[in-house]
Amino acid sequence: MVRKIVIDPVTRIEGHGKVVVHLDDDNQVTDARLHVVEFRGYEKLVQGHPYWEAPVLLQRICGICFVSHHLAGAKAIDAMVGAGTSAHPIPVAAEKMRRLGHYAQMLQSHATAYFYLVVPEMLFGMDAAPEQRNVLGLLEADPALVTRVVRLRKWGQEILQTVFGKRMHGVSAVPGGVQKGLSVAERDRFLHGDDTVPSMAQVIEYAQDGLAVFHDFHAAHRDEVDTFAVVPALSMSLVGEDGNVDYYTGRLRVVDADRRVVEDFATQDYLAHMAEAVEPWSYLKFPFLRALGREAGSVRVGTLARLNVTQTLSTPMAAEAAQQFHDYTRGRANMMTLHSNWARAIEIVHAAELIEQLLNDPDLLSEDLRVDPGPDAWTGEGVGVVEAPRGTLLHHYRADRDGAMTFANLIVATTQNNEVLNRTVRAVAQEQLSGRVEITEGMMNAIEVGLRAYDPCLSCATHALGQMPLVVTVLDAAGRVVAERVR
Amino acid sequence: MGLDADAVLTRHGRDRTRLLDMLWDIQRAWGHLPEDVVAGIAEGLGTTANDIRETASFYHFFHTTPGGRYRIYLADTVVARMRGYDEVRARLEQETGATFGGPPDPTGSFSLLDTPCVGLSDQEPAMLVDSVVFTRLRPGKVADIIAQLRAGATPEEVANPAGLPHDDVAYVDHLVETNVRTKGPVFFRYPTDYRSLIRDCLVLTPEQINERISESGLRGRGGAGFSTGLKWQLCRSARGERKHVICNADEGEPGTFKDRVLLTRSPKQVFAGMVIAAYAIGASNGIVYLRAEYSYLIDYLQRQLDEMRADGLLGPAMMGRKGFDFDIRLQVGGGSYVCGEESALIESCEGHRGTPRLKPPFPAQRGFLGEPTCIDNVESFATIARILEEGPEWFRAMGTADSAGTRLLSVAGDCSRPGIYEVEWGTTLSAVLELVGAQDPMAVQVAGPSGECVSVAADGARQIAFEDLACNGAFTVYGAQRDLLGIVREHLKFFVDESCGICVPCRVGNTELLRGVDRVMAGHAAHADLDEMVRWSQIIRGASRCGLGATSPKPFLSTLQRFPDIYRSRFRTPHGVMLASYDLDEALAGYDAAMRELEEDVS
Amino acid sequence: MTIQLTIDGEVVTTTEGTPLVEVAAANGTYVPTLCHHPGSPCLGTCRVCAVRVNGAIAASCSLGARDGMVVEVNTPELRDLRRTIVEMLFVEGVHNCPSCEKSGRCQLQAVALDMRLEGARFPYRYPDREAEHDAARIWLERDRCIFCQRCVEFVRDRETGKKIFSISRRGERARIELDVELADAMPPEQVAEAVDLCPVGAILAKGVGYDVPIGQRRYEAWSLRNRVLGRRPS
Amino acid sequence: MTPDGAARVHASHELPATPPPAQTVEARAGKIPIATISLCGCWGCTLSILDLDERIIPLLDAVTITRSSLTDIKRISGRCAVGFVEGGVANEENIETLEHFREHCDVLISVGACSIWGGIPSLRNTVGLAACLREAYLDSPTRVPGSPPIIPRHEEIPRLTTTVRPCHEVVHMDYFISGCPPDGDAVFSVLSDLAAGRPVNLPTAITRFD
Repeated sequence: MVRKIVIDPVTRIEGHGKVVVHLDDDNQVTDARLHVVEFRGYEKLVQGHPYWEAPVLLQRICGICFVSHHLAGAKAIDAMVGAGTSAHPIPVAAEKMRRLGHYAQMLQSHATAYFYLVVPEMLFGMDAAPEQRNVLGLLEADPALVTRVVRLRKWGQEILQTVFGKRMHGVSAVPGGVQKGLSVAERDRFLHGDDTVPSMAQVIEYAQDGLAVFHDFHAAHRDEVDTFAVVPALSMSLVGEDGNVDYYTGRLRVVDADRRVVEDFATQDYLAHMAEAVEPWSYLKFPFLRALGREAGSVRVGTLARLNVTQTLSTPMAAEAAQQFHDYTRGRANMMTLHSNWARAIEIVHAAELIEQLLNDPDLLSEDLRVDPGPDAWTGEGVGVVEAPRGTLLHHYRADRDGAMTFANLIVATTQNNEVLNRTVRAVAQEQLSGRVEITEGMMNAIEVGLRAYDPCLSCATHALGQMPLVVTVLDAAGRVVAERVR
Repeated sequence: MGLDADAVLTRHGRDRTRLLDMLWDIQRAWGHLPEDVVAGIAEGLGTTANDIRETASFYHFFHTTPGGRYRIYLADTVVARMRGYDEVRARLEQETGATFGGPPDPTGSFSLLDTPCVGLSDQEPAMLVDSVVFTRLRPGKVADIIAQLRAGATPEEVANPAGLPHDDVAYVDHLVETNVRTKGPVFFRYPTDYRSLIRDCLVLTPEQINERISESGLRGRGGAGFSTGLKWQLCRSARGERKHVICNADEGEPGTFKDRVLLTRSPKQVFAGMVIAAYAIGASNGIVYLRAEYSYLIDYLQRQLDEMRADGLLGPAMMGRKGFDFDIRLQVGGGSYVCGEESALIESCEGHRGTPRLKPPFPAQRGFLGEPTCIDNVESFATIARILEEGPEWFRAMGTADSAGTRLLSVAGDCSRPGIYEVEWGTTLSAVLELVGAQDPMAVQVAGPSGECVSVAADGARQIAFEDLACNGAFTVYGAQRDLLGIVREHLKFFVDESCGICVPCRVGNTELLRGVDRVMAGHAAHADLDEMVRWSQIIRGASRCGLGATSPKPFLSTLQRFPDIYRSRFRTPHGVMLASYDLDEALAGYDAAMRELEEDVS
Repeated sequence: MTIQLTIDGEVVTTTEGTPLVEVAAANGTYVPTLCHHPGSPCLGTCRVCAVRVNGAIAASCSLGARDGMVVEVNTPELRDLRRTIVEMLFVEGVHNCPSCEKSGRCQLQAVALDMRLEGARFPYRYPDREAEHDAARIWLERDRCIFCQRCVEFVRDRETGKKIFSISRRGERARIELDVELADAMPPEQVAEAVDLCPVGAILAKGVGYDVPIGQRRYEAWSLRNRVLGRRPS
Repeated sequence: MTPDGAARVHASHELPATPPPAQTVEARAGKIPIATISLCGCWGCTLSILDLDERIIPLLDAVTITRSSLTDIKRISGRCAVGFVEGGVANEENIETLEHFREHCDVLISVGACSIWGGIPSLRNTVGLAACLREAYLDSPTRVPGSPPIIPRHEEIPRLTTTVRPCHEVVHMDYFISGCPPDGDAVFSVLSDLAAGRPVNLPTAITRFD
């Protein structure tokens, strides 16, 4: 009897997804897909609104990486008003304030995804009881670890509160700069800690928990980790002038399995390089590099991709960890899905170190926070790209001379990963389910584990219209989709 | 055509307060209000074009964009719907090729528009073709009218083939019927000898007149029922160099048409009442604010005024009394129910939007142009004339303790003899129903939508009187076969359309109430929803700025009280936890619609 | 003339004719308002200041104090009434606080917060209202307009006294219009005044926004209630 | 299930699963069960629960989380004391999920702007569904040149609703916590009140609309 197995919703991710796996009479997986079941229409609904409200409106796409959306939007608006050029550069302090917020988000977002959503598997195993393998179980098993994570996350959130006025969906960036800088007291609170937040030194220590957890787990389950869903794809990231990853600005670079550069282009030229396919079975589009076509030109973005693209990381502990990471694959690109979590742990440390550098940077205390290029500099169009926690995020806006938004195109990290996510679902389904007569909840959870490694933000991804349920669909032997819908 | 802004401005003395007159001149000349002419008017008046449009766009007879050569306004009223409105409407669309509310037909000949009650409930369906009225429409008659217009006849030629002069009552009688069914002591039984009356009154002191009016116990006939004598005394004692008398002939309450009949049959009785009022309060300026729907009365009424002027009964030093200068002008409205509210009417007379003012101050203290103003209804002025002819005691002897005299009723709906009846206050509902030949009556809309919908079975013994069933003159009978809930909806829609929008409870609340009734009708309401709607109604009535909001929920409230089954029978038992008001079909209909639209796009 | 009246049972003394809403504030009773602009003529449009005076509901901005008046403000019924009116405004427009530039210094928002406005009892309408953005420095976001008429009555061309903002149409279709030529002649400080005068985010200065950090915005630094009652932030 | 050739359908949460260890069951017995869900939202309100920071740890002594995006529990089983609902109703799956929550939760709370008035996603209501889909899939500048026009439409993805609606227009909601998102303090205040059996009394000072 052919079977269809549905995971609905995929849990411990952000957003709505549904996975459907089809098995034929011989218990072979015939198809497996990630269906994104939400659509919201942000490209259209922002039109007609005043351009200066766009970055604040569009950050509501996502409650996890709102800072990335806010900043991608702010950069697009900068270009629109003619700021950020050599004639009207964004003040140094403004860019650093934006970076501070961005890194703090990287820290708290990764910490949330990693510890709350991913680590339970490392501790309890993929086929542990669903009631146990989550943050509640983690708290019951290791309250000390959870307490450290809570404090780490809180420190990151408090920086966001300070920079943006709120922990989530606040405001900092305005056209040409930021509205507020950092006071000495605010800086010292995060450097030295107080009754409410840990010190910078403690944060660096907590940040290393992630690496330790990963290495322990890896050591105990090396084969399982290294062979689980090895999914080849190109890797893409924003890189600075030195060719190393820059979360805030730079060019887009794509590398192949040998970490050779296959594409390198300015962000504002993205339309010449990127296209998006549409499938009837998902609200989520499938971006790829035009020159290579969809099959060869689909890219992976996010933690694993960034480590693949970059040569090193700019802070000492992270650089050392990155070296170890690169050495593990002997310099070739890492395609092991679960190693995304290693990369994530490295980036937690990197983000903490980057914040430390900034907090010690006197520029942040400057009051020169905004440039006004004047009406003559208006261009009416801008592309803003940042590296969000989950990967490359692009906002492209146009507004008319009256200031009304006329166009927005948004390509978010999880969308970039759509093809790879589906390949991962298929790979895990094949590995775990093919040939099995009895399928258990734990085997299906393995598919979710594969997805969680990408920390998919289906909320972001479904900015286009609604929600993304994760469902595993099982097709019949003829590849026909089973008509019945399961909830 | 060819009338430019300057000519219009000159004709009206470049007086901003005459803006409605200017707009009418422009619209009659151009068919709409062209931008450049509006700009010219604005410049001439030292204001902005937006300011002119602010006034113009308030009134539904003014149009800032061109329409067909003829604009046809079909009265959409509850009574019309009982009398074949739907067939007439369909035939109009068919014959003209235009759609209601849509663009003109392809030849540019006709625009079709809805309009609320035009004061012809005893001869519906009725329509205005521009300012020319046609009544008792049937599909065949409509086809004939349109055919004639297409053939080149003007509406005026179609309606008045004999070419009767417009200032003659024969012309008015040719267009519309007056249907006076009873000739009572106050109205119609015998004509007022207005010359003698005015002469006799001017012998008295103003105080004496005020006393007589107070003694008569007269209460305003517009609906609110304020003591006329008290109002006059307030106005007389109010400080102001100049004072005004305004006659409210903006008879907009759906179902009423008595003022039209009074102005047709007894105009000078009305004007005499105004002259007496002017004398009693010391006013020099009189205005008759005539609703635009009654434009076919303009020339006739102008002639009545001219005759009075020729008689020395209007104008400077009237009847030789130095210092008593009083004249009356006609002010034609622009299509707005709320202008029947006295302060909105004054705003309109000043050339503004018909937005009710905040009270206090009341018009008697600060009215037209900020000066003391006595504003009374057509029927009130006619009554005043008769009171001063016959004496206050004579008047006081009729009616009830709190409601002296008689009341004109505009009777329409399911009865064999619709028309105008004069009844003493205190007459019972049943007595009136018998008088008018009511046919299997179930309910009566007393005082129009802003009044009460009462049950014939339960309320037959109630009296038409301020102390019981107050009535502004509208009396519409609904037979047992009528869909009362549908009628409630029509009335609520009327208030939504006619709200000026200035205050929140009325602007927003009435729409919500209408939507609530729509949900009931669609079977998307449960008992709790009605309780909510009652609460909304209380808030609208209590918090609104003027009488419109104070009364607009009454169609809902009075039927809920008297006919709860029309609501209960539509309740739906919610299935599961989903609220009755959530319309699942509607919620998902948009998806299929969007997909169809997109499929057409891509194929 | 000095007179006495009671507000929620307390006897207060005031000058005859003082708007009740101000008498209440002077005596420590907050009555929310949206259209009322102290020192300017009464508009009486929003009705949010509804109270009971001698048993009848009245807008307390539009009624002058008289001797012996019995004024009720804080009864459950009146609180519900005022809140309902605010809910009406929220469903009538699109009050998109999350991205609105005026958030934090929006009077409607402050009033609603003070009332603990939750889900509205009316279905939301989501009207599609066209923004007016032809002027060089003013953006009129009609979605957020509550039709209070402040701009219409109190913003005039400084040379000619002409209206810069006006109304068109009526009822639920009524909306604010902007005279673009006169708007472009407004000096920058008058634009700022107009933005400030607007109790919601309907009048915006183009390209200007979010200048004050969250947490320090007008009604965060000093709540509307305390401003009205004259209680300085501690 | 169609008669010929159709597959048997299994939901992953109904497949044989490892039972929870006895100490897990014991540890959570007697705690107040709560559940959370995001409908058409950004998941920010759900994450605001984490913004309770350290306070979440003692709170979890009194309450436990059943269905939630943070746990792997995909359906509420048995009665749930409190359900937090983030997001508005934008597709048929949202409707079903909301009904599931209403059926199983004693107290249902609308959390955040989207749940309370539709939030930013409801801005699509004025634009229309077709226009949004056209913009996203047909007129996109990254559409593959020469590709056939495709609008996603499939049995596995839910139909979208005509307009995005607040939750309380679909089912009865007991409480509201406004904000985009609400601060953790607001969530804590409500949750503490409910856990202690007090009437919910959310102070104005920690309420926000943005």
